[in-house]
Amino acid sequence: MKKINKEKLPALWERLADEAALYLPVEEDGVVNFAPWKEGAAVNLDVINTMVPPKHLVFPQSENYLRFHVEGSKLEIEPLDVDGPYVVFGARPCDVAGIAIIDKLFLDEPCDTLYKERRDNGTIISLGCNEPEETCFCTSFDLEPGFSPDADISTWDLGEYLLWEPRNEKGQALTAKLDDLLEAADSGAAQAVEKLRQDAASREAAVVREHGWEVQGVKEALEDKFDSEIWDEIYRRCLGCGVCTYLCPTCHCFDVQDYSKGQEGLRFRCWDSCMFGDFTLMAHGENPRPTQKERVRQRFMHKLLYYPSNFEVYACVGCGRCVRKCPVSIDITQVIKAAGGVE
Amino acid sequence: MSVSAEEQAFEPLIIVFGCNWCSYAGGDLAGTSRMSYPPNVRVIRVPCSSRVSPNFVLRAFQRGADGVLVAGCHPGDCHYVTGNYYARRRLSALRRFLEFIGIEPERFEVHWISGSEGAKFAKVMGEVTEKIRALGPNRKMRDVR
Amino acid sequence: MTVLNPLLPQVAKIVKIKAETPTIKTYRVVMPDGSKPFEHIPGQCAMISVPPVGEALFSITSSPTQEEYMEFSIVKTGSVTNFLHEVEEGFEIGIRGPYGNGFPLESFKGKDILFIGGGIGLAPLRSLINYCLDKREEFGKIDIVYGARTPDDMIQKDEIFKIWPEAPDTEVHLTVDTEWEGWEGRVGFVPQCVEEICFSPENRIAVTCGPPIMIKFVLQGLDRLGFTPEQIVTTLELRMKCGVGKCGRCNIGDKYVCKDGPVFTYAQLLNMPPEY
Amino acid sequence: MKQLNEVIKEVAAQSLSRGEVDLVIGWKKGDLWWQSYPAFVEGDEGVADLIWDPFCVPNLSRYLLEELDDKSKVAIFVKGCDALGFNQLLQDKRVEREKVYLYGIPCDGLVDPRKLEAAGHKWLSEVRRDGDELVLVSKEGEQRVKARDFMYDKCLTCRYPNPVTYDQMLGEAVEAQPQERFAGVEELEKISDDERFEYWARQFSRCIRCFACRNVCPACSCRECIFDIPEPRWLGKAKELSEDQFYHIIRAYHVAGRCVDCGECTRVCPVDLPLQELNRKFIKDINELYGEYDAGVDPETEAPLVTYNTNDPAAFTES
Repeated sequence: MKKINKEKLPALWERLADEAALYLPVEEDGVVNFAPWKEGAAVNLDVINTMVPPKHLVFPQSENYLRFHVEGSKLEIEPLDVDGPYVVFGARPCDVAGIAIIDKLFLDEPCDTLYKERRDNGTIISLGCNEPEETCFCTSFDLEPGFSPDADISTWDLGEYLLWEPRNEKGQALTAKLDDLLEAADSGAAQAVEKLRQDAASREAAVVREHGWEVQGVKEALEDKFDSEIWDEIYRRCLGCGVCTYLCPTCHCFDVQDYSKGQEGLRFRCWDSCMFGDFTLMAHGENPRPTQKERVRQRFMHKLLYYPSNFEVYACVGCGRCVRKCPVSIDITQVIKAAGGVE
Repeated sequence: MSVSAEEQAFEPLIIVFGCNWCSYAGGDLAGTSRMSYPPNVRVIRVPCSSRVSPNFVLRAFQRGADGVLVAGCHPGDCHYVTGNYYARRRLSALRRFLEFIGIEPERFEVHWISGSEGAKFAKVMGEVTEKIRALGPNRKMRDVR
Repeated sequence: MTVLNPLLPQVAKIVKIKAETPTIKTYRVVMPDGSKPFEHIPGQCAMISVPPVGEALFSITSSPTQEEYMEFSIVKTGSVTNFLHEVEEGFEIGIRGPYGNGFPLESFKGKDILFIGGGIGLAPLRSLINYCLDKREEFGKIDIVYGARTPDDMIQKDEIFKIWPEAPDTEVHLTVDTEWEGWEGRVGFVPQCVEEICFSPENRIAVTCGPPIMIKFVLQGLDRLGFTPEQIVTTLELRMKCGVGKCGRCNIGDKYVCKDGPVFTYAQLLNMPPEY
Repeated sequence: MKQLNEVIKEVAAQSLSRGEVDLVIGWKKGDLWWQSYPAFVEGDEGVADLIWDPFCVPNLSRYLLEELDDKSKVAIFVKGCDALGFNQLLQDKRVEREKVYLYGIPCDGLVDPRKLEAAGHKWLSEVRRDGDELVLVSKEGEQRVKARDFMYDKCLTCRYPNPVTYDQMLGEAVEAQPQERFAGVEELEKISDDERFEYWARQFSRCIRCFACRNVCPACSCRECIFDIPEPRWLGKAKELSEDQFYHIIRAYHVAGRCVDCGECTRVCPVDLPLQELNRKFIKDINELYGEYDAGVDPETEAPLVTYNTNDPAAFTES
């Protein structure tokens, strides 16, 4: 394990930015989001949830993947390159877990090569959480607030120092390049990390227990809930906006669209939301999910039943963004409670 | 002050939404009377100045217009009696709003030009073109793809 | 070997367009070198692109045994199809596929097959019908029930009137919804027709495709005739964007129509949420 | 406040039991202290859940668009801003007045949980209003803070705390203490075009196009929104600055003259875009050019951009 004095972080970022495009939580107009690092950027490592999760770095909100040229009846199609290497610094364990979850879908056969290439180009440096937010419930999903097993490098904030541990070859390769900035951690470091992890997890688990936000058995409980009345109640106040889906670290639905300028044009894929009425609207006007009820049900069933059925993992990491940001407080913990898992 | 090659060679592109009943006819008259006006101007015929939706204006800027001009009948002379009175309010609100977003107000103009004012049409087009030329290329709402 | 982006279409060419009905045309498609775009199983689909309008998924109507080209019967109904209805022969499109599971051919072998189609619903069935006829010895008796609103709305008229009725051990039963001048055949809806003919479920598979309302009544009729849900096969259509089970909109429960479907047995559908 | 919390339960129970309405839409409490969300009560069982607290911010009138379809009469609670929004729906002919029963709630400002959190007031169990103060309840005990310090910005400029329309008023009218509402717009007007452009470009580029600002707006009630129509697709779905600009300019323009200044767009924005300032720019300009107009105050008047005077001034040089 290594460590770095927090005063040296700007030097570290500068070096990382030389290696690859560096994204980290930056505060601008009072909002903290993952943004490219530049000198003087107001990096904020205290915020737990950036407003938008770093999902967009592996799965951009819109992504051009081919250029076409149309001339009369002639068509030319040329694939476009994916952006080069990048580093994500300071991703929280829940957000990293979100990426690991959508990996399962995109890397599943047939492999989504666009996603894979972008994913392979990135190195993720996680930052463990010391304290939970009021809306945190990652422990419900067997995640650890203080540790991210899916990151390439894990770091922990110990006040004066950031502890640094590469977790795989990619992480080791990057760490090797930063040798002069990192120093060996002392013998107590591993113990300190262990304590941080345990404290963070137990604190959050207590909150989860208090609210009844545990998810054990929810998948099984939802298996016969397609026609349940739980949906009658929860969907009614839904405004049909895409806040929950677009801020979710695991939502991954997309649309494919063309943009043209005369004979030239681009095809791109972009985020789409199952909350929108036109998401499943067919060309001839029929819609298998005609009202917000079916759409809300789809969103929660997808996260808590369909995704785990297909990939053996819930498509929720308990980051709490939907809990915090839904304009009318439709929140997944309410569905979890209403579904009623096994005690 | 250094001027880039692009700016030196800058020829503004101006989209004019011209009312079918007056300004478009005014443009025709300018043409048939052999009054010249700058080739920078591309006229799109609309049934009335009140037909000009803000969507049209923004799309013109997105797709490369350096200036947008709406040309309609003089107030009181609308073919549909009141269309341009509505347009006056709506386009006024739009013009101030575009300025609030940061787009120089000179880039969005409204003029009343009747079917008999061929000379005025040519003169306005000339003036607008020069004004936009002086402002330089517009990049503020341009779709860069 | 580099794996290709599954969303990336290849350029192909429409070499022949046949107007079937006022709103349906059949397009014959080959690659620029004149070859067939790719191999497929009956019931599978392909994504067709017409930049800058977009992409849409269509079932492949030609049989895999057709080695020269691929065909699609397309109804004019949305932006992509409206555009396709305007183009002429020689027009280039993007194509990618094949997508979906296709019909479970193995389980059909040695059995009698009853095809039940309505309107454009013949498109996916046609792929399988021609496949069966080309491999005639592998299947038992073939019955084709096909209906449309009027005789003018029927597609593949050459095949339904001439070629298929003459195929060995094959019967074609055509019906139109209402009386029509010059129509001497059966009148009535497809589900009625199926029940009237009273097909026996004995060693028979029923394969159906058509408008949802037709399918609903066909299923009821087949049930009355004694067909079990395992003997009934249908193919579904939902809005799709990727074709490879990623974009997230064509799911019914945990199944994706583009990947796990579009062909499902009625038995499978009964175990899925009714969201189609 | 405690009283009102009881009153709303009583009136809802009464209206339902007498069969005067089929549905009462109010607010209920979630697990977390700031969660007060729309509740739909059709029988006795839900009445006890109804609450009124400093977080009852969602405007309930928008739900009438859906709920009135299959019901003969629906009751909703309206605060001052909600009543303006309701009137706007009436003016736009999207709801029928006689199918709605309005319980008016005089509102002296709602609390922005993020302001409390920013000041370190977290992990609370309850927040109560007591006169000019908020009582913050947590495991450690109670704490009192000045209410006005933690109100939503939009409430600080509120000019209509008392509903302008209602069938039954619950509680005593409160006094409006509005701060100047155009201060933000004026600040931006002072800077240069380029600086303003930079400012808005930075804001808009944060937009994730979730459409919450549109969907929450009582003036955005079109049956089919122009942004959703696939052909012609005016708003491209790509995340591009020019598309973001298009979206926000057109959204604000579409409600110009009809925006009731309730500020819900700003509140619901998940990425903190100051959207109300856009709407207020239109309000300010329309007031200056065509006379003072408060959308939602009187549903019988014509909105300023759907009418004219022959001698109107213009914001361009007329020749």
